[in-house]
Amino acid sequence: MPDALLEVTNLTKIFPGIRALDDVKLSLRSGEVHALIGENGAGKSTLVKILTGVYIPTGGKILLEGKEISFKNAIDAQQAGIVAIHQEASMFPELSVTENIFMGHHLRNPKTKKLDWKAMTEQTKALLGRMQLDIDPDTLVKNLSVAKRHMVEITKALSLDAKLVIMDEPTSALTGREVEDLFRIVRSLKESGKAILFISHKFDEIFTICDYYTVFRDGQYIGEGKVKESTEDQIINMMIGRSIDQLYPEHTPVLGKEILKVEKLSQLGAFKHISFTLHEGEILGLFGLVGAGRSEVVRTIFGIDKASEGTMYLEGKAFMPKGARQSMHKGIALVPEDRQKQGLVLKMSLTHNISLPVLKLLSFKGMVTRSKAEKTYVLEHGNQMEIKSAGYHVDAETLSGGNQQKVVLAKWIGTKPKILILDEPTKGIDVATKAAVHQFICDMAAKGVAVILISSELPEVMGMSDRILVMHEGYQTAILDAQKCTAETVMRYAIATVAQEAAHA
Amino acid sequence: MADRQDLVAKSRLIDEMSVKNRLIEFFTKWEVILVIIFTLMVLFFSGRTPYFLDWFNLMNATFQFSEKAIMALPMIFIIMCGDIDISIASIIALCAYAVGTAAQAGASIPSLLFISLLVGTLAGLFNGVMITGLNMPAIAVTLATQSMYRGISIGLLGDQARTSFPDGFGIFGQEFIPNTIIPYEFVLYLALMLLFAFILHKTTYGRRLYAIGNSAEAARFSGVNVKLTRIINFTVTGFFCGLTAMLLASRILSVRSNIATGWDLEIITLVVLGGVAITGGKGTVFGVFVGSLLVGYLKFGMGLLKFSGTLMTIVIGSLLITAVLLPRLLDLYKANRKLRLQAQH
Amino acid sequence: QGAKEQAVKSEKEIVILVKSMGNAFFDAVFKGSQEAAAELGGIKTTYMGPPQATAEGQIEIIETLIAQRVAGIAISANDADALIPVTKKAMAAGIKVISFDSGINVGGRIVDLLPSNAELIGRQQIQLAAELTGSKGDVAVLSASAQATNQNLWINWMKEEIKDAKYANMKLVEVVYGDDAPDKSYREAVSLMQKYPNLKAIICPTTVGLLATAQAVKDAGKAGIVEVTGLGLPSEMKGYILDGTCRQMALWNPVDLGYTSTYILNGLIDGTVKGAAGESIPAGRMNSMKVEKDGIIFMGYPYVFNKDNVEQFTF
Amino acid sequence: MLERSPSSLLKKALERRELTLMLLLLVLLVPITIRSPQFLSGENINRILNDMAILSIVAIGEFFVILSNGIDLSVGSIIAFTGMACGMINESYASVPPVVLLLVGMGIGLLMGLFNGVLVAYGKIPPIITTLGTVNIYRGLTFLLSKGTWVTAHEMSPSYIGFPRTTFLGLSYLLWIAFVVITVLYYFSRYTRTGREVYAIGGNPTAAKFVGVNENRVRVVVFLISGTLCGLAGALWTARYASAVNEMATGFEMQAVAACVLGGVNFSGGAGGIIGVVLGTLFLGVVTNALPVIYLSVFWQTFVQGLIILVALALNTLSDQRKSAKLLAQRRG
Ligand SMILES: Nc1ncnc2c1ncn2[C@@H]1O[C@H](COP(=O)(O)OP(=O)(O)OP(=O)(O)O)[C@@H](O)[C@H]1O
Ligand SMILES: Nc1ncnc2c1ncn2[C@@H]1O[C@H](COP(=O)(O)OP(=O)(O)OP(=O)(O)O)[C@@H](O)[C@H]1O
Ligand SMILES: [Mg+2]
Ligand SMILES: [Mg+2]
Repeated sequence: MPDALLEVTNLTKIFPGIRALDDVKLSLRSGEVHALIGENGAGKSTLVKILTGVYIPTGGKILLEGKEISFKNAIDAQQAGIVAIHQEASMFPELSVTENIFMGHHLRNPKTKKLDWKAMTEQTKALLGRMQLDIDPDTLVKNLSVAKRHMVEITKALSLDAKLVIMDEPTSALTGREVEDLFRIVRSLKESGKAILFISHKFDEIFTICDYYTVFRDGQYIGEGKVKESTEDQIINMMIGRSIDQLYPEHTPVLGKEILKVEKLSQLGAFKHISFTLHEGEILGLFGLVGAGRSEVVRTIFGIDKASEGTMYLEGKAFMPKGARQSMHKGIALVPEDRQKQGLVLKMSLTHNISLPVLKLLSFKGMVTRSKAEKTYVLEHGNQMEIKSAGYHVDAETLSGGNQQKVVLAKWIGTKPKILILDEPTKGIDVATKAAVHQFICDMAAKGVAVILISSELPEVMGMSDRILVMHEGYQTAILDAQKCTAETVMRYAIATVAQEAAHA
Repeated sequence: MADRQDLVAKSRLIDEMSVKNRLIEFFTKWEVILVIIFTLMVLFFSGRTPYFLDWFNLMNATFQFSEKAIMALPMIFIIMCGDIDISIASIIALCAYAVGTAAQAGASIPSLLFISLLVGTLAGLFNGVMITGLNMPAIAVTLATQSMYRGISIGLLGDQARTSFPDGFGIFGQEFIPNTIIPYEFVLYLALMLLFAFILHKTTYGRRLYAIGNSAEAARFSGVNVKLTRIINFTVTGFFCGLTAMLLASRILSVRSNIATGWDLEIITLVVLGGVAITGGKGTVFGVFVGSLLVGYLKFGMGLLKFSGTLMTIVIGSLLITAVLLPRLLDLYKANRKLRLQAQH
Repeated sequence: QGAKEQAVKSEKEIVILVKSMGNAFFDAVFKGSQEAAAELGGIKTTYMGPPQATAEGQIEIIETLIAQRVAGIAISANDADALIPVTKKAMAAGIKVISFDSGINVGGRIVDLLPSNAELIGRQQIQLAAELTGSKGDVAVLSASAQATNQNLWINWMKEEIKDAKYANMKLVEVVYGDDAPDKSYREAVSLMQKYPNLKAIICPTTVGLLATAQAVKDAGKAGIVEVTGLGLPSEMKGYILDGTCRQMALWNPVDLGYTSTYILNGLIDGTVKGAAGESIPAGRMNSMKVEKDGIIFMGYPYVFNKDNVEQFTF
Repeated sequence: MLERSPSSLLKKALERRELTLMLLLLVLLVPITIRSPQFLSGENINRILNDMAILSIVAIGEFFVILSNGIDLSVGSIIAFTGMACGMINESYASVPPVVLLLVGMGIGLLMGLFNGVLVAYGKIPPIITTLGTVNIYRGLTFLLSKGTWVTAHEMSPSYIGFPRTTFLGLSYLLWIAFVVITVLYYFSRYTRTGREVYAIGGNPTAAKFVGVNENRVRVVVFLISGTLCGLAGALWTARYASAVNEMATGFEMQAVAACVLGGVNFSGGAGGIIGVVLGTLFLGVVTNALPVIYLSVFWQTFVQGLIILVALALNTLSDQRKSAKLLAQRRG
């Protein structure tokens, strides 16, 4: 490859106990969108962190425009022309949008070295304009919705004049229009001759936007190719060594009795008048654009937040949990959306994480822990999820994103819930695991568990649910029968073109 | 069930895999380092003064640190959850005031104990409710209540002292178990230490403390009642302030408003020196036990050698820093070595 | 080890235990003790004190002294009662305990060497202020901490003295506390001047408070308008006495205090005296000290310092 | 220095916690002035400002440390050591000009801050533990330096003692120094990269690493600032109170922290401003100075101070929570 912009060879990165990258290679050309593909824990994010100077590699060579480079920190990488949008949010919530964009490379008056806020605000306005984002540069980031935060992060990467832009799962917090916006930006970057390294678990995105791909598996280089000349099956085969059935599992709902009834549930500033019923064995999809307030609805049902209005009936009895503990006792489980902050205690071992919700059951009189019972329990449920780790004694923080998600799932299966609420359970999960999760959801439903499934991926919601509750800006716009509606209908309710009246009725 | 057996076998395998790891970990563990430092200290002082290794003196010296060591126990819980309480010395003063005043009015010993525990518990509860109820940082709230509680005892007591106590009141803080050289206070401390060790390491409550300390939000999503737990911690600490106030009043038989001044930081030092992470989520009761003995006997030994108080503060300050720095340096060394070994593969 | 013990025993060790380290007054006390030890021979005298002026700090030190079986301890106490249990323990272990300067209550020591009679000190303070102000106007007291035993005793006598008819035009308006911290004392002095426009004098029965008050009055440009007096060390107050901010103040001689304490302890250790009421204890150049009721010994009258004599003193 | 139009500046201020504090301060002043009208006299205000000048200098240093998600408990001890050192130098070499003493104080403070900073940044010891250790060490060193003795007024040179009292344009040098410190560090916090990086480190250390902020350097810098300011404060302290004693400024860290707490500085780092800290200091100053004036028994002052801090803190928090709830509601419509 003559005109390679970036050439990575023999790259190795070792963490205590694990070889995250083992002798991998990668080559990138300018004006190309290059997909980096691999299952969870394959080492993609690790490579990104090396390229951006966050980690120092154990061995190997990185050539940028033919010159060997080694970064000591992120600034080195930026100055060399590499910027990244990281998988984990990296914003400063207490600072303004302008400042978030310019942190690390504030503009200064060349003579006095004084920071030039005026110029920075101007540039931010221009950048946001280019992204067609309606955000005041002076707003504090903590006051933005998650999607907007993500768009700001992308804007930030663009504010740097980069040769290579790395996007590590940039769409996992975006939906619909924003993904479109992002692709528009990617295309314009490509046209201006930049290289883009694009990491995603979503094949439709890869096939839409990428030109070339490289596949890693277990920290090793497997192969590469042109996207146009490959099929999804081929790539999946490279990724996991076998092909998988990507169709959603067959699920014929056997509805039991009504288990949950929600009436006019509201929370000030978050959502209003949500009403639905849920039956045993049913899968209720909850769809909406990011920021529609779905997470808040399920948080309230689970008792994390307080409702400001409305009633709930659990198996016919009025029910308003004061905390997660209460709802757990009543048989509700919630797999939260943010696995790092809400799902896991990162600095605790997998064992202790998985047993945390059921500690009481694994103890003597609910007070004194029994480590043998705990171990047995953890093995039983952990192995079911095929977690890839150095053992159950390692801290959860050392796992890759996808594997962390599996730990969260394992943690909640054991609570034997009657109602299982899943908030974005497949976010950042590779195809193989995703299929497993889908199968698992259906199995649960088949056992009579009532499931509420939040997902920002429309096909997933369509494919998995029996009914779909659609939300827009905190309002419930429709409850649709999944068998009888089309993706377009759902989307229309989600962006509320047909639903304005309904919302305000 | 056949696979249940299989699972148990597997779990044993996991254990064995980590045995080697654990051995390596062992000698770089905080507690072990503390024990080594402690031993060195004992050797040093025994060599320098004939009065150190004397059973009566060693036991008698426990009077000087038992109360602080007792307070360090509930403080472990607070720090374990990532909180801090810098009002404890003031709560002790407040309880001591109540004890002294009630004693002057002729209250019996059991009712004095009750009053002291009640006042302490209420003060601790107030801290806990303010912190969790309004979601304010513990250090800021207890900074304010530090002045408030101390202020109440100053306001009520002014320049007066309470010095009349019922007969036999001195038992808790001054006396030895009959026919032995073991102070009641120290026995009480040992018993409480074991109790706290059991709660922290063997009960679900203890496990939840670790979870909260590492990630309060994740704990909340896992059904841990974080607010309640934190309130309980502060309340329990208040309760123990009441107990400590009784012991202290009994030991010195005089209550003034400036009693126990400066204990907050000393007690926090014991906890931190004992290896409890100030950010929460890490530490053991055993570590704090060794840390408390270490500081207690270090002060005693230095006193015997007529070190000035000044030099003692320097030594204890340096010890705190070294004790935290040392395992880190060892960790660094270990990690580097491991990396090198792996790279050679 | 036996030999070591012997060596320790052969020389009588006595400890001067003071309120806190780093106070020039006590440094002078210790000088007196050393002087006496040199005269007596066979005595090793040690100077100790907690880093902060608390009873608990003193208790810790006394416990280690018990462990070493020192021969005697002379204490200036941070709390008249709190030390009693531990000094009782010390005395039970055969250690002779006396208090000086700031006393321990009966039961916690054998004798209490008062630098002077509390009544005399208290009354004299008012008299000094009256002389300076012509017995007119408001006066205020700036004390050490609200817990200080000796200061509180003196202040009570000040309140007693000012009731006399000859002070009809003089009013004691307030007692404030500077906690023996220069900044706090300074601040309290400033707010006294602000609060009482008719303030004519501030009495500070504590050396730190006196220093800070003199500076505060000087800064406010009120030297001569607001008189400053109290108890202070001549070596420290020299500047203010010479420039007229503090025209007169009183104090007893700390060197004598240490000297006498050491003589008394020596007698108690040797068993030549018992410390019983009515007894006379020989005390070298101080002649003899008479033990009164409750084991109290008065040393003498406070000495008044002014610009004519202040430069003669080294403590 | 102001770049925005005054009106937008006002709007900005309105959004901030500082406003709550300003209102509280006014509310507090009403009963005080009714009780004692001369409280608001120019002379008295000048006095309070002078009284608070040293605290404001130290509180600003503390502010940067707290902003980086740390805490500096050693400030009182650094003040004591530098104050003692300056006093002793002045005693032995009376001819050394006061300005040089201030510089010496700052130099020593800088070294002590450096020690703190290096332990925190490179030793990876949490700030609270590092400074819990050094608060003892530095205090002990003060004793060793002075051998327990004091430096008193007549041992110091009149020029040194007079320095903080000298006035220029009606204000004392002490106030001018505090004013310069506030201005320079305000500029630092708003208009320099390092200043902003402190916010970044405190707000989200991981994200800061991603954008290339050198965390260790910033951590050292905040302790350097705190140490240097304490050194300056120590040199001024000795001159202002005309004495250097070993226990000076004991517990001063609590006042500095209290000023930051009142000023709305976020304890988990990343949020807060110097204006708030200055207001917080003033607030403390008014409270401490007003209590005796309104004839509150000296014995109850400690209690009232604590109560007021707690109330201010609670109001601050509540208004903050209300504001964010309102914002959320606005966002959803
Ligand atoms: N800081 C760390 N310490 C120890 N191990 C780590 C660390 N970071 C990553 N790893 C390990 O390195 C491997 C690669 O992780 P990485 O995050 O690069 O995976 P990934 O390909 O990005 O996966 P995902 O799709 O789930 O995000 C994983 O096994 C992970 O557990
Ligand atoms: N202005 C804000 N201030 C604080 N937190 C916010 C704000 N906006 C959103 N959040 C938090 O971010 C998270 C996601 O909020 P969002 O409104 O995007 O939820 P959503 O509609 O459920 O979307 P998704 O299901 O994709 O997470 C929630 O936990 C919410 O509390
Ligand atoms: Mg990843
Ligand atoms: Mg959500």
